[in-house]
Amino acid sequence: MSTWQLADQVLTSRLLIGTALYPSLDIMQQSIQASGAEVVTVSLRRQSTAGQSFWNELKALNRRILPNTAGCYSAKEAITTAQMAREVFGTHWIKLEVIGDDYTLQPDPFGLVEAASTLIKEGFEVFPYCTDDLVLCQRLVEVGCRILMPWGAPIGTGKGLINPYALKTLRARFPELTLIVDAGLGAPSHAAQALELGFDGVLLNTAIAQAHNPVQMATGFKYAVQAGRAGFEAGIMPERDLAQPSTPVLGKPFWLAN
Amino acid sequence: MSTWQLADQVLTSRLLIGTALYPSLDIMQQSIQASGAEVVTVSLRRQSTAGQSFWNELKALNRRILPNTAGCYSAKEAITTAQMAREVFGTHWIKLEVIGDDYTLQPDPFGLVEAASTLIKEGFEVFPYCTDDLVLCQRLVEVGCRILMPWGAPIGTGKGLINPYALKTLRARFPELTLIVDAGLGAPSHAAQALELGFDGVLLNTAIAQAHNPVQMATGFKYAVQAGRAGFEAGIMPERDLAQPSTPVLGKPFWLAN
Amino acid sequence: MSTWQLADQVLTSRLLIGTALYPSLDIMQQSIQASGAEVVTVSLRRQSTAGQSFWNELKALNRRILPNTAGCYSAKEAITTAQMAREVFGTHWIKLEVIGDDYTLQPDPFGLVEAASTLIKEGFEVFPYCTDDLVLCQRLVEVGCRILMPWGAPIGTGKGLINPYALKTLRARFPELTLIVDAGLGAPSHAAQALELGFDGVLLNTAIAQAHNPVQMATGFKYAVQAGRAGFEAGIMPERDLAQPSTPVLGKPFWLAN
Amino acid sequence: MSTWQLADQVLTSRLLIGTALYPSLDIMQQSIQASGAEVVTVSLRRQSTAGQSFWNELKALNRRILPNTAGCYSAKEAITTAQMAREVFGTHWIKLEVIGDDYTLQPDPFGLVEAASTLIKEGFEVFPYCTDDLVLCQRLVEVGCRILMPWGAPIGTGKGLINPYALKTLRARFPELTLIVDAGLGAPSHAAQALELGFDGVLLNTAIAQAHNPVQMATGFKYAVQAGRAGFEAGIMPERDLAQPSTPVLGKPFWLAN
Amino acid sequence: MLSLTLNSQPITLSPNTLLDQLLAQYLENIDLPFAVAINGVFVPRQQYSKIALNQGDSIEVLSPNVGG
Amino acid sequence: MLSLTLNSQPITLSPNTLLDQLLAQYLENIDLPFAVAINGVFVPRQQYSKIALNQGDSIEVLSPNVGG
Amino acid sequence: MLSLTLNSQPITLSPNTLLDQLLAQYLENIDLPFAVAINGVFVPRQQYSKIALNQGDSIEVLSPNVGG
Amino acid sequence: MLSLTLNSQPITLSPNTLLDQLLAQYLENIDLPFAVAINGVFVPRQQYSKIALNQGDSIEVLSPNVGG
Repeated sequence: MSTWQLADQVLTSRLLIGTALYPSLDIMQQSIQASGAEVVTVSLRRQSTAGQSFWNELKALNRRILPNTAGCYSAKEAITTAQMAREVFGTHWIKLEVIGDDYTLQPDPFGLVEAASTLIKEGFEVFPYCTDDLVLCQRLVEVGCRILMPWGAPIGTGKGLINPYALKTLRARFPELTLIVDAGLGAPSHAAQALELGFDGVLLNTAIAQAHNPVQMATGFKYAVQAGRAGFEAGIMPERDLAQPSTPVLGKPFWLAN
Repeated sequence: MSTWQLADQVLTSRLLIGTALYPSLDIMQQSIQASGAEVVTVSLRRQSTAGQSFWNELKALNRRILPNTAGCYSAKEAITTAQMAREVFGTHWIKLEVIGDDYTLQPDPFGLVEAASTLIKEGFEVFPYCTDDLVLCQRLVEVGCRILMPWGAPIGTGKGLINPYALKTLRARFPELTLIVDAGLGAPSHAAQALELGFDGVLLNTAIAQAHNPVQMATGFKYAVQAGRAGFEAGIMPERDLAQPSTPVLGKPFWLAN
Repeated sequence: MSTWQLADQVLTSRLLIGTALYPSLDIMQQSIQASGAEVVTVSLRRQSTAGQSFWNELKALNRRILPNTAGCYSAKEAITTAQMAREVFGTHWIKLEVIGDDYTLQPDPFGLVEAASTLIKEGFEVFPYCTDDLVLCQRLVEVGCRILMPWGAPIGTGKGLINPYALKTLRARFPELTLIVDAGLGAPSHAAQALELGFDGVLLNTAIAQAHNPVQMATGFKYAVQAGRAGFEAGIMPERDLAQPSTPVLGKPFWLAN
Repeated sequence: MSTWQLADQVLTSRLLIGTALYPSLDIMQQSIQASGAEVVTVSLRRQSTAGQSFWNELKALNRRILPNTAGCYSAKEAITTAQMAREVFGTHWIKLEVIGDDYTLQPDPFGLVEAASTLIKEGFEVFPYCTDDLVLCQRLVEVGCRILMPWGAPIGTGKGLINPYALKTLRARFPELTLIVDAGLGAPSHAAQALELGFDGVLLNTAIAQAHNPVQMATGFKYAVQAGRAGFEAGIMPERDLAQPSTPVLGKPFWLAN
Repeated sequence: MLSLTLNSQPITLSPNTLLDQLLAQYLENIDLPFAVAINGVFVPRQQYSKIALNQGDSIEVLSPNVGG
Repeated sequence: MLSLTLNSQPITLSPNTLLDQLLAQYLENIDLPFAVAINGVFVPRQQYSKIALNQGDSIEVLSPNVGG
Repeated sequence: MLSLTLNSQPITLSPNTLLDQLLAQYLENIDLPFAVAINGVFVPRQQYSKIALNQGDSIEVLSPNVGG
Repeated sequence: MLSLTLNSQPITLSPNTLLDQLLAQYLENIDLPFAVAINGVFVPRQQYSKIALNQGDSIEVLSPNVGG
């Protein structure tokens, strides 16, 4: 399997996976193993017994860690959270979430650009969780983002890619950037579709963690990103409006000849 | 990887693959290998040099053979072709195609039922290439079909599943039958989607053979059916209309508390 | 407003409307008036008090009557019902329904062709409620149908056009036939879309009768068919992938010049 | 027909129409008449012979004028253009366009909020041409917008509503605001759909002006907004997954009884 | 006596009753148009006076009703 | 002599030629499995030696080929 | 003499020319409403007689046109 | 005595308590990495011994947790 470059890392898997919402830490651990993901997202919260067990599991998993700023509603909050995460996890990677709305949990374009600008100046590698808005993405690139993570659909809805047109536009306009679909995926086929559009990877959590069988679903998504990437690289046939036979018409017996 | 039952065979791969339209026999052979498919479709035509080379390759591949009746426009033609195929290939399996229209190459519901009825009485295991019409499928089942192969879209169009509602209805109404989506798939995500709907497998040709890189595309579809099947078995999350956070809200710092 | 030809009648409205499921006969009467429909569908049932009142209303409405064979599950039943309807209503028009499945209420292609063939020989003008299957439609035409009424979606689901590709194919392949979308429409925009595809009319019942306000919804559908037909005749712009300014770029002030 | 309130005006038609791209001024004039629109959009450009004729036609049409800031790429440009428009047209209404990208012609969320904020302080009634981004829309409301005009699709593409989910969210979250879909509509059914979602109106230009027959297409859109609004007010039936008969099952003859 | 059904209701008739006799008797208060089928076969109006009913006949008399 | 066609090619045969004689002659260099139909009707292998060809027969000999 | 532009066309004016003088001269045949911006800044009508033009000024005079 | 909050819990400290003293006391049983913010501002680890806490300070001590 070929490798790809995510920021300063060379990776094999194009699946990034969250650590929340699993029925148990044991199932989380098995799911992450099954997914093949080399990058896992985590958060910062006040200490708790659960946090202690999680930390032990996480160390044992030995994956690249991508801390998030989940729950932040302003640039200032997100910046503080990012700074704390850098110290705790020893990584300058940050999944930057600045939420603009309680119900859709959608990114706030304004706070996001402000926070990204500051964090990049402070040396962070910012993975902005953003909408599929082209102009927002341009601003993020202007302040230094090399990675963009537009949503497929609102977090946790499992709707898949609600606006493929916008995502195609992003891929066409930012051929050099690393583009990852983050949030909203529900089924392996959604992940495959994202990769087929030329996205470099997908990040998801709920669809695996809340499946009836998370470990098996993790396997499904592992294959899905391989399927979609292979499809993208191999060159998907253009859609046609008219049917075309696959079996040859030459050499047909006389009764098929007319 | 788990196995499944297709007629009298136990298989591992849920991908069935065609042998036509490849740039070369060598690429055909590599693509079939890469696809992991254990069943390949073939046709009967008048002898030709190309046919000789193909036959040699086919024997070497050592896959289960599913002959088709491609190009037949009537039950009578299809029945004769099926009888010849049984003798040539030494198999009672037949992919039954009775084409009803030159432009869409769509199955003829009327000729199909007639031919299926006759062939089943003659001991064939009929794999009918059919539309997604529920009543047609009921008729096919009534005359003895244990396998149905509804189209995803017209042959060679690459449109994917143009009527998922109809396919879902078929799966719901025929829980015990073997259902395979045949024709019209263009991208690995289409195959994954078919499997996620609970279909037992997919059969395709053009999407692989006419890709820029058929061998790699074959790999893509191999993963796609694994992805989709794992998703189906693992239980895909229901789609939600409202966003739901994955990262916990409990234990958030005070600045995220409101 | 221009007129069109439906069988032997010249009509103005392209909306055909059902008479069932209204909250009251009074609302039925007002809805039909508001809809502008000139053709209404009716059924045959055993006598009842409700039937008596309905008959009085129907006579007063003075619309062209299209009796149906709703509820028939075989060609024989449908033929008998059609013959009775011809005598009762004094019309050779018959909306031919041969249902093939209890759950989807979808047309039975096999029974439909059989019944249509017989009825046309007996002098009926057959309006077959059919699926969007091209080969079925060809058979109906071969036995003499001059009008086809493919479903948009299963009766009463309100899903709109679930397979526009199939409907477009029918329009392209039968340029001379009268094509009416029957069943499954839920919103005025669905009716407009059907007309925009070049369909000659739509027939619906549930979407109006079961609206919160049936009379107003009837008005909505009246406008919808006018909207869609005007769009079709006026020539809908082709969809483009790239944005194009409407306001001219020539004569822009210097600050807009770059 | 009922009336509605747009800013300080009471209107009858829910269609707002552009004045560009028509084959001739004469056809523009007839199209606007046919559309029933009471509000027309115009621009400011350097004087030209064409401008003189247009101005004469426009005065004769006697419609409410909504000047735009088309072509502006910054808040500053848009503000100057708006100020000039107010003086020229004698209206404080302004369709605020701040374009963020040359290819998609999509609104720039950042410049838009900045310009809207300034213009509202200067007494303008701002009609912002915006994306369907909820957080952007919240910001526009915070700076004083009482009207929002999210796009359906990029200008001139004719794709219709590419993200109905986002538009539904806007309607649900801003029940009191005036919401108008601006740009991207291609067919009357698109306009009907927007109104059915509860949008207060639609603004369009290309779909009418570039139709084969603009005058007839204008009629189509006139009916489409009436159709969609009636549908919205009348209460569209919920979509169902299972078919439901419209014709009664009670009183069926014995041969339909099973 | 003959046993038969009219719209699924059991009725008894004397032998040799004609269809129009039955209809006259059973439909006297009905002001609706109707059509008749016997044993699932349509019987045109002109034949009412020529058809004698038989033991076990299943008679349907149908009239206009709402429909979609 | 008989005139008939083999895979749409006109051929002539002496009367009373059996199918297996024709096949032996025409397919001698072919190493492919095949099946035969005469006038659109399948002829099982076991009957090759029993079937005499007739004037105007249309013979198809088909072998494996690529297919979708 | 001053060099400036009017709607991107170079023009020359004597020093101390006021905006309304320029407009009177250049727009005499125009029967269209218009508005003016200098160097990208809107100039209200009431100020035309008070504004002296400067070297390098970029003057825009805009009028109604079609728009979407 | 000073009143302040640690992870939203009210605590009291003697004046001039340094941050590292507080942390030593409150986190003695914790084997998790953590980071600290005071009044919403991140405090790097190297400054723990230099920072004196003030009346009303709101101290957050955060550690790894699950996240999406």
